[in-house]
Amino acid sequence: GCGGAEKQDAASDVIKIGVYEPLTGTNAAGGEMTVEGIKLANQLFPEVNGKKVELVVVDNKSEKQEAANAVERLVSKDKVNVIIGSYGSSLSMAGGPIAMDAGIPVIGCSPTNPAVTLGNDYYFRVCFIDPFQGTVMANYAVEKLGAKTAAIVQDVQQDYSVGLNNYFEKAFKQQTGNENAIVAKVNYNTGDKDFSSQLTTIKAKNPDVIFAPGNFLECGILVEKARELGITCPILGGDTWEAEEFLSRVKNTTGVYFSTHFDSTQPVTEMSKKFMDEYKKAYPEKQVNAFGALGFDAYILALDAIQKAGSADPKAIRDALANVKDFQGATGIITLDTNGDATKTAIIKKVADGKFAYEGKVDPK
Amino acid sequence: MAKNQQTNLLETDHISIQFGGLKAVSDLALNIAPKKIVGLIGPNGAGKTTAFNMITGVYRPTSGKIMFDGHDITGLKPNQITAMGIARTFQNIRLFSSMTVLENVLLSKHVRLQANPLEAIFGLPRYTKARKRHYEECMELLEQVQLADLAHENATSLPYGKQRRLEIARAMATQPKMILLDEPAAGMNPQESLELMEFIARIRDQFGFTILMIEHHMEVVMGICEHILVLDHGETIAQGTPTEIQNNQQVIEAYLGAVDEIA
Amino acid sequence: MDRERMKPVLTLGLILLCSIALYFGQNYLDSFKIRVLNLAAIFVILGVSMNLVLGFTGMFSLGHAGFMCVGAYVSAILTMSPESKEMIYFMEPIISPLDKIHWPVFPAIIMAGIVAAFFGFLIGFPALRLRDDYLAIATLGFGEIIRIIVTNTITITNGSLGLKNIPSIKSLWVYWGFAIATIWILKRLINSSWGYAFKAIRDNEIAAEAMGIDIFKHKLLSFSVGAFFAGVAGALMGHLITSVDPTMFRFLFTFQILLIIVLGGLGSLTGSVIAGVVVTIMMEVLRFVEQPMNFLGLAIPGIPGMRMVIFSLLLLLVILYYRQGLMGTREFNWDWVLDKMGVSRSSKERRVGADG
Amino acid sequence: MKLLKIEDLHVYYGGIHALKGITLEVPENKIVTLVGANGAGKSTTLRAISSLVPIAQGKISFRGQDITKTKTADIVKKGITLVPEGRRIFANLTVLENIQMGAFSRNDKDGIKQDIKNIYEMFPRLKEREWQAAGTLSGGEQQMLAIGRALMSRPVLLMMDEPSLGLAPLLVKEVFRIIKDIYGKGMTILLIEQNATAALQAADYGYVLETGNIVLQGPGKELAANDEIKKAYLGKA
Amino acid sequence: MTLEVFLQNLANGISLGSLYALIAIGYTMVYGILRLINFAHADLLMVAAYVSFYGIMVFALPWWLSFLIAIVFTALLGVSIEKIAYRPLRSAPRISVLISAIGVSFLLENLGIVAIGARPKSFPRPEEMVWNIKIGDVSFLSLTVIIPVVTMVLLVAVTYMVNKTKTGTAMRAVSRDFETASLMAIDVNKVVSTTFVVGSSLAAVGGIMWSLQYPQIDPLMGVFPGLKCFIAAVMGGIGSIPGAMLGGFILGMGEVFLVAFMPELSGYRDAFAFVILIFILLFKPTGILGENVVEKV
Ligand SMILES: Nc1ncnc2c1ncn2[C@@H]1O[C@H](COP(=O)(O)OP(=O)(O)OP(=O)(O)O)[C@@H](O)[C@H]1O
Ligand SMILES: Nc1ncnc2c1ncn2[C@@H]1O[C@H](COP(=O)(O)OP(=O)(O)OP(=O)(O)O)[C@@H](O)[C@H]1O
Ligand SMILES: [Mg+2]
Ligand SMILES: [Mg+2]
Repeated sequence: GCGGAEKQDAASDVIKIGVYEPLTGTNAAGGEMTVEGIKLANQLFPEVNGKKVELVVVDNKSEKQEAANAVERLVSKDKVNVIIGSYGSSLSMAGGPIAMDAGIPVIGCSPTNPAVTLGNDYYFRVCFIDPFQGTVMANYAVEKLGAKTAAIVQDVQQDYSVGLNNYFEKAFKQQTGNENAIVAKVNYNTGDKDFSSQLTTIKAKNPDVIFAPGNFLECGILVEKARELGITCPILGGDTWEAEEFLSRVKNTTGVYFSTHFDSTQPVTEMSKKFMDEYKKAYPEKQVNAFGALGFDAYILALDAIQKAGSADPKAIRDALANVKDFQGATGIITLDTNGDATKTAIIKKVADGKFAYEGKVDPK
Repeated sequence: MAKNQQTNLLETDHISIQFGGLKAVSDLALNIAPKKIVGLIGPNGAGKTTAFNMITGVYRPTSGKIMFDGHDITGLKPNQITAMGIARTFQNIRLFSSMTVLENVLLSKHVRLQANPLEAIFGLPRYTKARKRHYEECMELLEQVQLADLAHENATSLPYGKQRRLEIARAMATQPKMILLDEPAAGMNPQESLELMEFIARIRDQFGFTILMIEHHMEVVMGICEHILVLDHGETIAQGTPTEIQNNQQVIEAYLGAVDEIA
Repeated sequence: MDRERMKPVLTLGLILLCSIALYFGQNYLDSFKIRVLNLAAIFVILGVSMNLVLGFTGMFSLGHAGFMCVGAYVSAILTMSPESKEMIYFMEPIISPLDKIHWPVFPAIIMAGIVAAFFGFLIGFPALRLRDDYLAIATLGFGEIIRIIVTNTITITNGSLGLKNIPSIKSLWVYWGFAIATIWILKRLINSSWGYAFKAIRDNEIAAEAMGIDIFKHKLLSFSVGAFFAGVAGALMGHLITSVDPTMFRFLFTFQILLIIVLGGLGSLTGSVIAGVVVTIMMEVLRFVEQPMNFLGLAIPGIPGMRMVIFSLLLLLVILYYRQGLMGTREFNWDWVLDKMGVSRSSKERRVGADG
Repeated sequence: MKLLKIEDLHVYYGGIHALKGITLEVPENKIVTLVGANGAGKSTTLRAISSLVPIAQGKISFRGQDITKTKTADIVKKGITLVPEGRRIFANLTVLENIQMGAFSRNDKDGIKQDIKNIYEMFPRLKEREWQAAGTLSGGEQQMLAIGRALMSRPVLLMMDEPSLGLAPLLVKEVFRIIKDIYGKGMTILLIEQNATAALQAADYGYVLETGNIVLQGPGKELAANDEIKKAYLGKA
Repeated sequence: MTLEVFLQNLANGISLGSLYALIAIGYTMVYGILRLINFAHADLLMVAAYVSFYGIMVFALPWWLSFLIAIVFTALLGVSIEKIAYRPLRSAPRISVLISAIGVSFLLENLGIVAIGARPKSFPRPEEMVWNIKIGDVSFLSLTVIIPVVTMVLLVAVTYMVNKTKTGTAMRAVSRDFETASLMAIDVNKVVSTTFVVGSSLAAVGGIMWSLQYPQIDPLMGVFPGLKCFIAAVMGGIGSIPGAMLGGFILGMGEVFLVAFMPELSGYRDAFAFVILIFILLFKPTGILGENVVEKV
């Protein structure tokens, strides 16, 4: 419509990065952490190609139709050059097609569902995806923890949890060579807080390990409860566990392992160190978390692509993103594959002495 | 079928109903010939309204059988009974508050409508014709009951007496054979009661309805009922012509009280 | 000209005006505005259909989101290409014959409505015996049950992973076409003998039954029709966003629709239409309160959630000071418009319309 | 001394001007009755006294005290009790509980007990139904309950809105007997009745209302003999 | 199922059931008087949790004092909500009041997000209250015993108040008919306020117990227990206090044993809550102990 010309003018000296994240509603906590990381990166790197970078952050209320509106608004009203988002794969899937139609590239921070980037040339992400993560944990359980049987706890409402469990189950059966290696599989729903009966069921089956990826909120209570019930076997999870809320629940327990994107004690890259330091400065009362780091990476990756493209043209940025190789991010060294998914090293962490501690790492094949 | 069953429009074959330990109506045997005006009286709590509720299907009798127009209607739902030709009014007025006078009456035609909603939505002739006919019938009915000039007023904004009359008109619009009136004169002053009495007599003569009414205003009951049945504690204690009832000692003791100045 | 003869002409004129508006909208608005308007159309359909059940028939039903869910999935599964399905159902493949089905969009949307109506019928059978709050919680429960079943039947719905690559529809014509058709059909229904029966049930169930209305049948009819349009709206929502998943249809969504119909006025289709559009647009307009602002040289950082705070406050103000909602039980009608414009009535009409 | 005094009372329901300047007086220990056609504003007058409808203009005083702005509950405590039109019993409380509710403002346990006994004597039917949910009582039984409940507050001024509505003839007589009885015990009564003949016979003084105005007043017997009234309300030409 | 597993499940069930019951009683109280589904009740849980949290963590108050302050604060908030958002609508259709309640609920939740952020906080567990108990192979938290006791005590207290005290009788009268109640010399506003004081305090206790049991608190934390406990209240017959207790236990036990006996159906747990509810309503349309509202024709 009218007024566009004016905006175009403005665009010449400003580069706009749109951010759509859930800041209210059920996913608000995840969105908030991600945005903290993005804002931190923006403070550190406020310019690219000599132009000021402006963040346009919009809330998607944890609702799909709002996510779609948000992206549409970013592309057609705010005329952003590149978009970052969103926590929650289903929200990303709502935004993806719109950005693709408009020819604006999107960088996801933590949506790990493979379907997000499938068939969408404009969607990239800085995290690894469920198949990789699930397999990593299955291998770890069998090889390092010597597990022969496992129990699975999944949040049936979370695509993340369901997806990860699916790949874990396949890999675990394959590794142990035992079709019946999964001795129990129990479910719950997002928002549940009572897991006592699920865990009692598992306890009766006495598995060697429990795999329970899901929101840190539910899982913190779940792990704590498991220990209260006297379940002593190792409990494994995914990257969402790396949050202070989770840690505060499981501080006093041992045998809690999860895969994640980076570790502060073993900085993989220079950027990791920088991120750690700056994060502590910016948010002294908060724990460093993976979502913040991924948000941070999404932003610096976007800047890198803009720089490489030498222009703010979305198409050029997209092409630059498609060729990202060995990018030094805070969460590790990122290479984007043909789908736009990051292949990078997974870190395994455990809980020890009331902290997250480095346990090992698994490189992509 | 025995012959006498055809001569009576409504027959209740010793119906009873119990609420918990309370036998609200026992062994009620009502036999009402067509086109009669019959009164049902008795002390408060005698079971009169309950008898109405059994006949109109609101309650199902614990025992006994109700025959109407040669059919067994025991246990049918209220709407089915209405469809068969019994309409009623309520002790406490129950008009449709959001609707106009005309719409209240028009609604009673719904049960006679032979069409489906799709025909209505797309305005097919079977529906529109029937609707037009119903509209005319209702206007005519309102004309008859002298409510036509209020047709587009909101029903519940009418004065009390007219609401009562509207309730009767609404019952009439379902094209019943029989109408049950539950205390139609309640809340009316003697002058209004008189007018109502004339009105009821008139619609019986004009439309050939059979009427069964509950009423505590003796001047109304004695004035128009041809036959009266008296209930007390659910039992039938007397029945007969108004004169017989007025002189029945048991009825005087239980219900009327000694003759005095009030009536 | 005689008023009665003027009305159809005016209606035709209005439709023409709408068409022109749609034409210009489609061609001159940016895609963001079009998307918001399309979403508004969906909320209009949801609003008027829920109003039929709640406002006109007086059934306190909160299962709307469940029926939307059914509609969204039916249309999505019917219209997605077999290749897409193979790609999306990567955990467990979709059962046959659903894997091969590939319908055009239009019949799929209608089918979505039919299946949702069927669910409405099935659910209504036990639920409509209940009343008031009990009906509310039972229907809310059925809505959630539908959603939870959808979450757990992975071989049909792909579970929590949801579906994507649903054929996209962008045109204002489609969404508003469906919306206008819905309004028209419901208006016709409400003004018919059945509509009066619904209102009679709402006003006084006992009297309605005594007037020969089969309460259960009519409630079931209203409920199923409501479910039908909820299904259609769900299907459209799927085509607007091009992906669906079960968490979209939580009961909180039903509350949003409830807010719309109460703001518009229970028992007024016009109100639901206006409120549906206003609320959808307002939610977008209010975004500015969450953006960082420069207010008199004072930099205010963006506060997420502000939009919802303001929305809740507005809602409370309306309900406290304007409890009838925007329209009460009034409807848009030409008499009112013509009165305002000073077109006089013929004497016969004046008598008939004296209540207005 | 005048127990209750109303001066120039105006009440509106939205746009409807229901009372258009009512002025009336209720002397102590007398029966006063309001008669008039349906919708004349009789009930509205009583509701205004009980402060159940907003008073637009005018003044109500009780024992010389202005009670125009007093809350309903306090008016009851001052001794004015209303038996509302349409009975308004608490449907889901038992008969006994309903009666006890009437004595809410009282604290004398023994007195209450005695009064309940008196009420049961007055209406033996209520005693029989003591434990029944009041909502399932017949119309007449509910009316007895409503009167009994009102008496439990030991009012100074008892206002009754159509107490004979829906009662069997025997009970109508009974109600009038009770009214006289209560009156005999020193209570003042303000009565509305459709059964105008009986009311005017029983009353010391009567007011005739017509669409929100008082059009006629006088001693009860006098009004009962008035030709105009006979024609309009009594069904006798 | 071995005996230990059974006993463990029983302990789990009692603990969850009594927590549901505790919150359901508050719902039922308010509903019983105003016929209003007080959606804001769920958010009062959240408010109480945050006040306790700030009391302990920020102001370093002893936990019992923080809890007390939280209860008082929540009660005041509940009363104010009634005054501002429900009282003006007393003569309005019930749906308007319901919408107002939803509005208040949205407002509290979003104010929470705006003011304290969406990220959950870890609720402190005072050691005097929470410790682990182990009997044989069955292990559970002390809360499993404390919560039922608290619930029972409050249940008895509230039942006594409603049935035996004058205020209680007034509450029951008010719940039927405001106007007639005022004709009985009952100060309706005071009675309703009292109801909200009691109901909101129950919400506060419920919120604190909930946070002790599941010690993560966030602005939306009330939504889930709110819905579940409302279901429990309806199951038992909303308006009936023993009903709420019964409903809470049926729901809690039912959920625990469903998962225990049929782990493969654990994903249907929430659906299960509704299934029992609907099943009960079909046989008893007003809940197990709900009164049959008879409308006499
Ligand atoms: N649903 C019910 N449950 C329990 N008891 C009932 C029910 N309905 C009616 N009753 C009882 O049955 C008896 C008869 O009531 P009914 O309403 O038929 O009286 P009635 O003759 O119409 O009296 P009135 O003239 O006062 O209206 C009463 O004692 C009443 O309490
Ligand atoms: N709640 C209300 N809302 C609107 N109008 C009302 C309301 N209550 C009464 N009115 C109107 O006020 C006027 C007086 O009513 P009121 O009830 O006082 O009459 P009444 O003399 O007691 O008649 P009745 O003999 O029918 O009891 C009537 O026109 C009536 O329609
Ligand atoms: Mg009766
Ligand atoms: Mg009156």
